[in-house]
Amino acid sequence: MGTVILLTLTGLGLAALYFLVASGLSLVFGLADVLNFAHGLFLGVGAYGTWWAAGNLPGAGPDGFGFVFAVAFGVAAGTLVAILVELVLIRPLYSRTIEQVLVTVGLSLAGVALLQATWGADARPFPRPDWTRQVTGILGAQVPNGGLLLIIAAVLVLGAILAFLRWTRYGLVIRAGVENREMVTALGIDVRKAFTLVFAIGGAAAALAGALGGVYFGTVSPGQGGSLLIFAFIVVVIGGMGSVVGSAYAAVVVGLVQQFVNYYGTSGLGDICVVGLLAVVLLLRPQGIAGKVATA
Amino acid sequence: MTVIDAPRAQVPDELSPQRGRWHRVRPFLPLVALVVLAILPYSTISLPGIFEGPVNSPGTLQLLAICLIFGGLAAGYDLLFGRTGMLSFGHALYFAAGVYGTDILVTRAGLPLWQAALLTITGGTILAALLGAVALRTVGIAFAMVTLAFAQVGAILVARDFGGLTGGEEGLPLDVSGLPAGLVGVTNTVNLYWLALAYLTLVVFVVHRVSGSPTGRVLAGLRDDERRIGVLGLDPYRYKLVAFTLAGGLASAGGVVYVLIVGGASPHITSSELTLSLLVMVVLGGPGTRWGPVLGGVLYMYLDHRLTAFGTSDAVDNLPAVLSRPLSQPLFVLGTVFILAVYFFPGGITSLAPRLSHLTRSLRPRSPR
Amino acid sequence: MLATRGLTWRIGEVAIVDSVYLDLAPGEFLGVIGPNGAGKTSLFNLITGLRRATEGRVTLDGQDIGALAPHRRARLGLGRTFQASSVFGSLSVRENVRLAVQAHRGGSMALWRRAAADREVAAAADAALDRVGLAHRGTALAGTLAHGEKRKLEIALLLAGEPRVMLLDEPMAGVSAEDVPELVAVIKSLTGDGGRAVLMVEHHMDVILELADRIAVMHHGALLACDTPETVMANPTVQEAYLGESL
Amino acid sequence: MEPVLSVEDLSVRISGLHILQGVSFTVAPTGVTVLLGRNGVGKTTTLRAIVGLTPPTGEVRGTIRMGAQSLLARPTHRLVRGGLGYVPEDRCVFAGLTVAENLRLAERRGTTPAYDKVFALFPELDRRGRQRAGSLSGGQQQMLAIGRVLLNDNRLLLVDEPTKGLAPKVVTEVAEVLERVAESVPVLLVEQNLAVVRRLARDAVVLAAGKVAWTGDAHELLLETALTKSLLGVGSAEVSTPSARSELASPAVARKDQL
Amino acid sequence: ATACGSPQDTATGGGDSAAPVKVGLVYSQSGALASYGKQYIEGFKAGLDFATEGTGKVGDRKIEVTEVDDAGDPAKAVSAAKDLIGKGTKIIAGSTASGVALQVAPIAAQNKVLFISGPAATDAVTGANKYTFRSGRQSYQDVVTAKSFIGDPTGKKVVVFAQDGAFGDANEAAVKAVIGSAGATVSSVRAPASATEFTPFASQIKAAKPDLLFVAWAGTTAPAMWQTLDQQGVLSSTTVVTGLDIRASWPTFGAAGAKISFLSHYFDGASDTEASKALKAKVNTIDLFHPDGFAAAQMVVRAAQEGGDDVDKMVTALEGWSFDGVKGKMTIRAADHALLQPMFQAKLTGSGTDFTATAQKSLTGDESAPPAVAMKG
Ligand SMILES: Nc1ncnc2c1ncn2[C@@H]1O[C@H](COP(=O)(O)OP(=O)(O)OP(=O)(O)O)[C@@H](O)[C@H]1O
Ligand SMILES: Nc1ncnc2c1ncn2[C@@H]1O[C@H](COP(=O)(O)OP(=O)(O)OP(=O)(O)O)[C@@H](O)[C@H]1O
Ligand SMILES: [Mg+2]
Ligand SMILES: [Mg+2]
Repeated sequence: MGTVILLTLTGLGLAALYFLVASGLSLVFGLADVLNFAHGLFLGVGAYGTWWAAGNLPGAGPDGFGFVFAVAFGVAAGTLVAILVELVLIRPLYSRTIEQVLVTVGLSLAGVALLQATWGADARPFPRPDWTRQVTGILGAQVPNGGLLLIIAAVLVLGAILAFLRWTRYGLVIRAGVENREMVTALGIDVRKAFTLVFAIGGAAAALAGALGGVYFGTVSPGQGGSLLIFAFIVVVIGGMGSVVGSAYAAVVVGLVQQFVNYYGTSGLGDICVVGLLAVVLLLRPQGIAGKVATA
Repeated sequence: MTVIDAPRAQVPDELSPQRGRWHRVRPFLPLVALVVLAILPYSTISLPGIFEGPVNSPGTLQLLAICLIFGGLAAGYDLLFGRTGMLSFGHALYFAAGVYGTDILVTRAGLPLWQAALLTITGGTILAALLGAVALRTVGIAFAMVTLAFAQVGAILVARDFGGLTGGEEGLPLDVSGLPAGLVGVTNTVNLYWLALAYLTLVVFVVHRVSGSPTGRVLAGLRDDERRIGVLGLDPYRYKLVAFTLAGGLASAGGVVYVLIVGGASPHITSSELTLSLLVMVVLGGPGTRWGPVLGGVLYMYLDHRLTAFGTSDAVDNLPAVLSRPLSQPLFVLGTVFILAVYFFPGGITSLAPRLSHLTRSLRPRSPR
Repeated sequence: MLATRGLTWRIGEVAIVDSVYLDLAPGEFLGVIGPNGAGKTSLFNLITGLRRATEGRVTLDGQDIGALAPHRRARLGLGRTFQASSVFGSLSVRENVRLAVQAHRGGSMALWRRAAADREVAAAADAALDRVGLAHRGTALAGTLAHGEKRKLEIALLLAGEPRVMLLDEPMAGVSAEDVPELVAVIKSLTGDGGRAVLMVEHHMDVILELADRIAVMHHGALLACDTPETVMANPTVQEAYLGESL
Repeated sequence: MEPVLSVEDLSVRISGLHILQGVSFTVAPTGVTVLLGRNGVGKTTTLRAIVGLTPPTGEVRGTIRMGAQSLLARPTHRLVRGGLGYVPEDRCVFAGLTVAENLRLAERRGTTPAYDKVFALFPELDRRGRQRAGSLSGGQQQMLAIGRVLLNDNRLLLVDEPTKGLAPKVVTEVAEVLERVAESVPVLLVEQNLAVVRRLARDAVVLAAGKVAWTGDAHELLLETALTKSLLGVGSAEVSTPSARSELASPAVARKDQL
Repeated sequence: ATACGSPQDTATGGGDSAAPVKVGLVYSQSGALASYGKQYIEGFKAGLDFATEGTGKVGDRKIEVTEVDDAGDPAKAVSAAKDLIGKGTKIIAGSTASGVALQVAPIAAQNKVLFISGPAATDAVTGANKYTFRSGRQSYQDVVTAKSFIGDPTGKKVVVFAQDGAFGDANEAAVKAVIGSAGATVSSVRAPASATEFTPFASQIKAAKPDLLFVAWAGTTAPAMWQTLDQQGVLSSTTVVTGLDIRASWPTFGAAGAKISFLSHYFDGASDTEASKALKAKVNTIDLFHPDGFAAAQMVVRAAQEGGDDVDKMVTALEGWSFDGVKGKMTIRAADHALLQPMFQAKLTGSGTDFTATAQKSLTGDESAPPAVAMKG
């Protein structure tokens, strides 16, 4: 019993991390129609931003309010980078998927290399409050607090994004702009702003994932974003591109499958199961769990 | 919603009438290029800065051989991407099947090379046909993701090192004791170079013939409007599967040659990054064109290998730290090159030629029609 | 020749096409009219297999084709055009038609033959282009054609397949006045030879009236009437549902 | 009267094609000005140049002014906010959004959207508010596209082939709507349906071979068979006399003058 | 110079007695293992200085070192090796990554040049062929050191926790051979190298109640793994042994560090030899892979001194050679070219970013010797 609860809660923690990475990816991917391979870079910037702030910024530190401040700094840095990337690199390339892939792949290579050139290839210990290293006993299971923190953050982020898309005018503009940018402008709306915003949100979510991922892993390293990205992509696709709720469901499924199969099956089977799940979902429902039905 | 935009409309050379005075000479240009490449190893010219040693030194030939292989791989991938409009993210799998298949059959099973090669290429083609048959039930991004998933399983299997077959993350050096003597040893690098050249020629020839064939015409149609092809009475699925299988077979053949050149298999080549780089090569060169992907592949691999030397060169070391640190990271330079390429050669390298000729024509007072 | 029996397509609870019974005799020209959203295009999609009917059957020469993929139906002699032009934009006009001819000649999987060397295909393609008056545009990229030219190219693609039953979805949409008579003549000539049947959706009434032997009226997915033009036009329900008040 | 829009020596090149070669005309401050011409002559290109939607590969020269203000080189969304309404040729409704969302998108800050007006004209849009626009039929989509623009006050409307592919009944409805709209806003209309042209248009501009071939009173144009024949390829006699077969139809149909 | 030549031309190493000795170093200057590479090259330079007494010369011949970056990619390493060999280089050293070492070794044998593998820990390099040597330790020596933590293994329960793949396989096999054959029951828990969540594995380990847990984990996920083992109470319930990585990783152990028994290849202060003093003078703080580079340089000098330009002579000169390295007495076993060397037990103390390792015990080269394998080629 204890094992099942432990696996479930830690699986949800993992799912929360996947969701945080995937939500931004899904927004940018599904709404701005950009396959953003540089998403891992935003993650890295968020993580290194937090790490740097905790060590160097007055007022910031590894504990209490200082830590919140450091995370805020990291998120701001990730957001800023995302906005710059959109403004400078992606903006001239809307509706040119392949060039976007090229640019974002290039960016992820160059960005990770830049992080490495600046702070080295090795993992650095991540500043974090002591309580995140502890565990909480829940029904006999020792659940890591870092994982619980991730779960709470993921739920908040999910709620915020949904509210934004559903109830704000920008949400509407974003959804329309995906289909036909030209026509949105022809209705008197500056669509470019909306897309910058999508990137900003995606970048912020990724940076937050980076910062909290740092707490969870205990370290930062330049390649961290990249290795999470492949599962985030899987989550996005299983969930249906552009559907943030779908990503949430998919993240939970992927996290739990991985956790349980790795425990009860042989190791490595968890990953294969997840990949197999992706293939099966796509073959049965190419638009993903919550994906919109394609129009004829 | 998310639609993969087919690469920029390019009429395959084969399908558009050729005009102008080059008409008669042009068909022979590739032959001339082939002959030049074939006799290149007899030259001792040094190109300082471009190659480490003279053109006929083993190091240079090895580098050129790798470049040629990737030129061929990119051309084969273009059959899928540029000519049929299928965005596969799992092409590395068939290449890796070629590399690991040959390596395992030679090293672990002790088969003679020709048998291993034959078995591997057959196996790789069958694998592509089987997985393609499943993956092609989806289209667009879903197809890209299913192919990615299959390739990822391949990567996991290689990394898991089942039965100690693949050597996991350490890779599997090729056992050369059973290989023909002409393929072993640094002095014989030239033979590997010729082998790579032969592979490239084969791929370009096959892709060229196929694109110019009735089937190639259907593939070009599929790229534009799949629904229309169906209504004309052709089964899109069948044609896509043929293209997928053929491209998979060509990739595994490339793997066979590659394992000989490098002398072993390593898990790098199973990664999705390799497929992405194939995509980059094709786009860098110009999708759907005859020479674009080849040029893209050669250039990419050249940069990939040479940038490590560039990063450690004195020129970079002497720069201030702000510049020299990033520049000594080959991946930083490579990534930056991608980005710049998109903005400065949209449409790929091959699109430079018409632009240049346009320029020269406008400079000349009266142009011959 | 072509018949539908209770053909129905539902999305959720809504019947987009509602129990349609149609019969098309060899050589017959059946016009389909109906308000926007009546389900005309959807009916075409069901007949050609781009959508699967939820109920009912489609038969061609008595054979049930309801389970066949679009290309199988096309092979049996069913050809169509699209309401929104769909031509192969990155191929030249001539290559577009050659592809259609080749498809018609049996899409063998020839990987090694030179496509351009096939004179018969080329001749058939040029003939089809000639017929719609696009011969002079043969080398242009289809994607760069003006709208009216694309419509002609669509018809050329259809012609190249020599279908026995042709489904035309608003061939005149967006075609300028000068070209209408020409296109009408082309369409008319289609029916001339050997028992070819046509099903055409069109909003240009005089074109329909000029060409159609019978007219079917669709409304809310169902067939309101299917009769000679005279009877249909006199039908008060049709007047009310479709034609509305005069300008 | 000062024209609301004046186009002078407009020249558009798109990827090497010289599509418009010095087009000049004006749009009167009231009523409908119709832009006529054969397929591919560049009518859509003209409208798109006015709202600043020429593709990035294109090049626009000349002057376009609305009042004293030059429109060239200003971003589309600014132009539209400044009171230039545009209904594109192929409708371009947002297929993934509901009808209501499509309309909501067109609302502008600082003005009250005229929903009553739009729903009075197109009750269908009210009823189908929650349907996804992509699943509307062609005609319904056209209504949505027009309705979207009518939500706001405009100084000039550009409407590209609004009756294309519509049933006669809807054509009539659309024509009526435009007629009423034109009472308050000037309209520059591209239209192939000469019956609609006759009913709505006051002035006409005819394009041929990338240039303006004729401008003047629309009715005058339609009356002169020789002129319409040479400019549009049809005689006005053919325009007003239905073909022999259509005599069979009811008078209501016959008067539709469908081409 | 002529512009024509034979395609099979390669420069032949000058028999000229004053010509420099060409040494090629193919190692990671960039990529994931760049910091290992950096230590290696610093060690190599210090070692060269030490072995040539500051002259950089062997006799009259200057040692000319060419460095090439392989970025951890075997394909690039093979290209670089071929290039070097083509230019007449007879001695190649480097290989930060095991994959590189395994693929360069056959090239050395095919072309009859000397190859001295670097930090790559894979056992498979030992006995790979006549021309391949190693200047670092191998996984087996790690495991023998681990064994020294449990005294008499008879009846003890040992669990190996390792990542999937060859590195994990090698460690598991070594533990079975070393500790299992000595009477312990060995079982294993394996996790995918890409895993980010370790709770399931920690639970499995805990359920097994081992007397000794041997952890073989490399990569950036290690800190998360340690934290999970700690949180789930594994570290406090049994003896946990693992290899001590480079200094930069020490702080990532956090509080868990004090609860782990480390086996160590080397850390600053583990030995007090002449060589270590010379090395420390150059690099201030000695790190894990400095000694490998240092030993490689010592071996290069020895090979050049005794062998001249004859590679077979170099091989003979190295086989069976004992020398005083940074770690202490090193011996190249003639049978399979294993490098017998001292190994260390260590404890980590400190907090924050400031940790120190202290030696608990050291094993001599013979004590930690791996079993001899047959020379494969
Ligand atoms: N994929 C779909 N999902 C939901 N509704 C659909 C779908 N396709 C069509 N419809 C609905 O079916 C009805 C019929 O559409 P269809 O396109 O067949 O009309 P049509 O008669 O061709 O109209 P038009 O003359 O305007 O082209 C419309 O109300 C449309 O909204
Ligand atoms: N993006 C483009 N690239 C190349 N050519 C174009 C482009 N847009 C338009 N053209 C060409 O410009 C010409 C005019 O096109 P336009 O769409 O303006 O004509 P139109 O008068 O609106 O025709 P229609 O009545 O068919 O709508 C056509 O020949 C068309 O092929
Ligand atoms: Mg329709
Ligand atoms: Mg137009």
